[in-house]
Amino acid sequence: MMTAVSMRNRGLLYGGLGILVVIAIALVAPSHGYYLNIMMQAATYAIAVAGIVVVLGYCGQISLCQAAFLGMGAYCVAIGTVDYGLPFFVSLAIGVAVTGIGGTLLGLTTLRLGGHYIGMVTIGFQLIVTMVLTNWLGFTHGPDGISGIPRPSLAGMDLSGGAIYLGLCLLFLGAVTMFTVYLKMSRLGRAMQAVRDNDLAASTCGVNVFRTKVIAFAISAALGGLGGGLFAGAFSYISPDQFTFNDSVVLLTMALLGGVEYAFGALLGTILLVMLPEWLRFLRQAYLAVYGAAVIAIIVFLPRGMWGLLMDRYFKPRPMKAVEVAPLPLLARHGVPSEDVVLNIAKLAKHFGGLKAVDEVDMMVRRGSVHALIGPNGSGKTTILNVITGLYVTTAGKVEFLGKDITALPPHDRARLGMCRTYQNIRVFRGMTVLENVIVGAERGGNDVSGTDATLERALAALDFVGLRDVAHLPVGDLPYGHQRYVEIARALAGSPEILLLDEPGAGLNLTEKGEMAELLKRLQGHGMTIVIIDHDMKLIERVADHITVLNFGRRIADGDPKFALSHPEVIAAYLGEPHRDAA
Amino acid sequence: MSMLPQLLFTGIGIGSIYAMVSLGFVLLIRSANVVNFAQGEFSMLGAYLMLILLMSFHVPYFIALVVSVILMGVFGIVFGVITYWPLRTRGQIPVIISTIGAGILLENTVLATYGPSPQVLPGVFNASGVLVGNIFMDSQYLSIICTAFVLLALQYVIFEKTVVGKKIQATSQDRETAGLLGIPVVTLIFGIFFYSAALGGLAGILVAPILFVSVGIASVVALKAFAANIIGGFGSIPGAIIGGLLIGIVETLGAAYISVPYKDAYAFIMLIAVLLVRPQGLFGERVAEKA
Amino acid sequence: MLLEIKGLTARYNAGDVLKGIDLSVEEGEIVALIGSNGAGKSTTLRSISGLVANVSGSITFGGMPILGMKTGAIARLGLAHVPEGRRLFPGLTVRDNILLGASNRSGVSRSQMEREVDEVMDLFPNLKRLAGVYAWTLSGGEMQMVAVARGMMAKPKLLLLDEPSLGLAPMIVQQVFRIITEIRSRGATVLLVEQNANMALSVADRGYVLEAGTLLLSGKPEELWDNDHVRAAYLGGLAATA
Amino acid sequence: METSRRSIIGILSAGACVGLVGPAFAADTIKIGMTIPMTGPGATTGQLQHQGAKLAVDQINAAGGVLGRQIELVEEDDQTTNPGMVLAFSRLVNRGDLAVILASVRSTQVNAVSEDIKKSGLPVFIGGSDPTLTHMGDPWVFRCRPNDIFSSKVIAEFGANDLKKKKWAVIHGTDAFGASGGKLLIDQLKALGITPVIEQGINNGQADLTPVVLAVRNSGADVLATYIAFENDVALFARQLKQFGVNIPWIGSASVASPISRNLAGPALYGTYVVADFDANSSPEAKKFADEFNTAHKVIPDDQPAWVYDAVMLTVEAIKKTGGTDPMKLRDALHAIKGFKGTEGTYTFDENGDGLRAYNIIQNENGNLKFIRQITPAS
Repeated sequence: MMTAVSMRNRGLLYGGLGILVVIAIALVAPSHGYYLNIMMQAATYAIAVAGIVVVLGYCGQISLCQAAFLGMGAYCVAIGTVDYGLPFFVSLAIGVAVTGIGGTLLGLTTLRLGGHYIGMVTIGFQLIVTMVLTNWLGFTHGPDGISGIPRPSLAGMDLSGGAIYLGLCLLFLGAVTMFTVYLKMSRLGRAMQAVRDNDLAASTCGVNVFRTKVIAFAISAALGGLGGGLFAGAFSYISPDQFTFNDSVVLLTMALLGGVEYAFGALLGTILLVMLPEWLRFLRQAYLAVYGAAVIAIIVFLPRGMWGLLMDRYFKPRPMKAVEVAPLPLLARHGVPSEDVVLNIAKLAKHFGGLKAVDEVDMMVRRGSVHALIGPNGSGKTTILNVITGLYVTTAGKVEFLGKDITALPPHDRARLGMCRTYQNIRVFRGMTVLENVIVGAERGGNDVSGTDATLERALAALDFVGLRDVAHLPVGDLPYGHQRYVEIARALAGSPEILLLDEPGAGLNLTEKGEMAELLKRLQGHGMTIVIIDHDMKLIERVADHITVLNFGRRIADGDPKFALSHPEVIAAYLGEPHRDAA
Repeated sequence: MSMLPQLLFTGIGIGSIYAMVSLGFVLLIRSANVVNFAQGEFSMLGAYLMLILLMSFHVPYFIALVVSVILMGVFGIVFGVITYWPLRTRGQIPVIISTIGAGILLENTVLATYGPSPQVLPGVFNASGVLVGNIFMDSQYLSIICTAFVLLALQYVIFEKTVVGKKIQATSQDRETAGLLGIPVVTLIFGIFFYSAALGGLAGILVAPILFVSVGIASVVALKAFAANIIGGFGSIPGAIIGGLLIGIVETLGAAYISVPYKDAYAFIMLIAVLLVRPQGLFGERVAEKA
Repeated sequence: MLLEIKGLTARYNAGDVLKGIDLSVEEGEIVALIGSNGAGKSTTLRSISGLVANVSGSITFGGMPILGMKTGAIARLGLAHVPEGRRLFPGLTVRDNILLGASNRSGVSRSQMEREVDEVMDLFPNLKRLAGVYAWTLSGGEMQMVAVARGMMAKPKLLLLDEPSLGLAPMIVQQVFRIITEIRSRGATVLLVEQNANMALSVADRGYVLEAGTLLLSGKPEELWDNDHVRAAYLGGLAATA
Repeated sequence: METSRRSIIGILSAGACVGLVGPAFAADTIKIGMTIPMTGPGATTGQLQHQGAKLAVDQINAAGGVLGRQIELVEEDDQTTNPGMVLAFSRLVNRGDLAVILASVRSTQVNAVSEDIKKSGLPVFIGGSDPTLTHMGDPWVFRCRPNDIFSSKVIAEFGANDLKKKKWAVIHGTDAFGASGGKLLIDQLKALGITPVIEQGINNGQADLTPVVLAVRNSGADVLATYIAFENDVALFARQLKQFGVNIPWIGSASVASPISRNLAGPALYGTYVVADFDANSSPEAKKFADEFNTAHKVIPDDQPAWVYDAVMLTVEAIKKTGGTDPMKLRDALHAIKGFKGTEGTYTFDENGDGLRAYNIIQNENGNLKFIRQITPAS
């Protein structure tokens, strides 16, 4: 597809440029001395900073222990080469593996906790690593550090010369940067960004939130290890005081300065922050103070970092070229309403402390039908939807989907079975474009399409279906409210759902928009889509519903075809309250 | 002769310092949602202010104490205006980074101005301490413990008994609604910046006779105090105090009975253990299930 | 005219939520603002209270322009807002929650405040009994009563009530509305936002219907009630068949 | 937009010019490079080193310079960190106009630049006392302080032979200096047939050392030996020892006698013995330097300004001998120096570049340092 191709072309262009830069730098780099040291420091740090881009920029998890992983990688190389006589690249691989595994374990144990807790645990981990490096004399050589770390040779080629080794570091850096750029455009990268922007919505789009976070953590740690391993070779001497909490802060600042969402931002930030103290040397004692002030200024005045500023200025999103795509295949395979029960909930209950938000509700959704769930505000409609999609743990009762008991499944596994939903308070992925939002939906595990081009095509078809193709390239936050609802619906549709759950799709829409929404629902109904819909607009409900379940105070008070349900006396009482017309 | 009582005394003394600094942390988290990584620098600045007043201006001890604590409070407001106010709508991480930047700025400004040599700051009492039974009670530890407990009691009275305290609690629990009720939210938040810096400064002044006045004070107390906060329960006032005392005691006993070099690790091992077993901390507020 | 709103436009990042609203409340009136979810009812109240950053138009309260003023300052002019979802302070007791309602008034002594708290609590059945318990332990109805009581402590010239019936059992809803009429009888002015149109119109002197950020209709409750559009929008065929 | 881009580039390149090119000086001075910690935990010693070097340079210049040329100091901040050291050192080397470089007293920092020293082609003076620093086969390294093999020997011999103590408590920092010093001391004690009753490492910057003090007290040791680098740790330890009534003789490494420690700890350090490579009363040269330094900076100097002072003077001596600043010739001239009387002692560089071996035993007598005697251990 056009976009994929153009993305790839741009990537290749960047890559080619990068390699040219590497060669150019390696050619002009001095064989030793100040400039070489500066460049090596920048190159190896930048690899570790790319890890922060992945974990914080893409996945939104704060990590304050990148220097610990840098250190672990460096010590693996140092101990491997110096004490065990292993070849450099073997030691480097061990370093990457150790940090990758370390990151995974740290992630597995802590990532279920909330934001600032992760920050705190990572600080703790950082301090413990520093302490172990300092005190485990027998293994790490203690505070003396390890000197005489050799640089590698490969296939008989000596890579230990300053410029050649710098070239090697830059090649790694180039590869890491390319990897980071591509990661952002990959399925995994989109999943990470979805988790960052809205983890609930991500989970109901089929993203395994926890696993995605752990992977991001592991990648980040491994990149820290890679940077550290190369750092050890670059300076041939390492000691524990190079990998302290302060260094973690510096690495984090590098990422934020450059622009934590961008691989190139990380690069830019690293170069600047390696250079900044050097440029400020003329201030002598005061330069670290100025550095601190600069950090504040950067955060206040450059919220998206330097690269973000450049992007905002010079890279306006361009409309995509029109491409013909096949119309969205909407369940033509199943066709007409049938007696098959798609979703069956039995004696479902959800209590919050003493509050019975949902109380012994039964509901049966048949294939191809539009099933409305209505009731006054606070009657438990959204809670039921949350229980069905797995966001809330069931207190009692059972949820069956396609004949399978899914009561105990997490949200992403339910999505995998073909359950897609929208939210009352719109949950789109704000940091991503309209198209990327919908692609996340199309990438639902268990969808009948896979592969970059097919998912892209499916996403475009879904956008065609809701009429938002023209704005596919825009950041989703730039769209008006009503259109964001359509983005959510397109995201759900792109996942080819077996059942579509819509929570107040008409809320906040004006009359015209409501009419359009009704049209859209009608079209979906015509395609045989199974839909559960919550809405307050009775006109909308009357136009589309085949079956209505009415709730009040968490209990089902009526269930049946629209006519029956809406004329039920309890329903009228619930909706109109006791008539007080005499009082008025 | 058992070392235990002596170690407990020392542990409580050190723990009281962590608790005081931690209290400043907690209040900022609760009122403004600011995780202040420069809290340790408040202590350092307080100690330097005290030193300058005592040594350069020859101000009597207690007047110098009051003046430096008040100056620290004013500094806290300036700090809030610079590091928090422009970023207040941008979430937690940017504020964290800006307070880290402020910490670097403060530490190195002091270093560039007053030089690196540690200085001696006299304590509250002239005597070095008293022997009770076979426990030697360092006079400075005694004054720290007393101050910490007086502050604790005072804070309890202010927070639980006065209307202002209730307003502060309300602000921390729901800032928007507090504003709706006409509670001067912004004033209160900056009031907390004032108090939290003053508290940090006071902790610095009290700890400086033990640790000496140097820029290094900041890092000694800050991270432990932060850990205390998490162990006690993020944003919980009793949690900050109990967490601080716990860390002080555990690391002192740990150093005595397990290993001295790993002393600094105990707080963080405890921290990770608490987070794994009881993520909301010992006194953490009930985590509501309903999102 | 106590409250006068002209051409009020409010926008969140997603776009306009209010598109030029004109609305007024006279002293001693209960005015109901009804409309479906997402129509902009709460946003209207939040704009009046200064909680929405991006607003234009004009709002005057007691003749004084208040658009752009700080939330706290508006509250101190005598405007109390009981927000949607009650928004009690969960870690404070019922008594303290109510007490803090007086935060907008200056120069009231502590003992005077405590006396007033007792008086206000007397208006509500059973509230005295709950004085010492933490707010988060209350049921929805109890919370709503505490929220209204807290609003009354402000001695407001105008009380903004956002969805007081939300999630309450019919019995409780009626109790809440009885209290609203009671408040009116004590001379307070109320701007009431409700989805429960029938209930709201039953206590109101006038009503406005808001739809997707624009005012559709306004008038006396009977007029609105008899308007086919309102009936259709809220009840679909329901009212017709009832 | 175009202007702003250009201005950004302008600012960046201006910054690059200021930072990278550095101020230009007249070419006829002889330049001595020096890395010192201006920031970070080592900034205390950095200041003293700066003052020591400055004093030497001022004296030489006041006396008309050397070979008719003035001497100029070029200082770079090593931030008390290893990466900072690496950059500071390479900045100095990159200038290409230096005669010699005075590097760090911190052994770990010297380690960090050991490869760069080899490649620099300049004589590099170091103050780090870790013995291995001069044993890496690098002919460019010159140490202006006796290394810790000698200091640990002196401590062990003085304690065991002069004080006649057998139950030793050895307390050392966990940093590079403390750890290696502690290890060497234990080896030296072993050679004398003594096993310490307690050996304990402590981290820098502790808020409290009660557990260590109690452990020393409970161990029944009758003599205490310490290798602790930082003055505030020394002072805190001293004070807590006194508080808990631990009054056994204490023989410490140099920082125990430093003015800062004595200022911080006051009476708590009275009576302590220190092995110091520098003492004002150890020689006339030392006395003269101490007086001059005190006049200039109102501080009684310790080894930190002294070794730097010596390094400058040794450089001048070598320049005088070779009649120029050719690094290779300077290096050979330095290796040839025999019996040069400096403030730290009498320099005779061996093949490793170690110039000194003698240590002074001094005692803190009511806050003043009393010179006891100089011990030159047999190797």
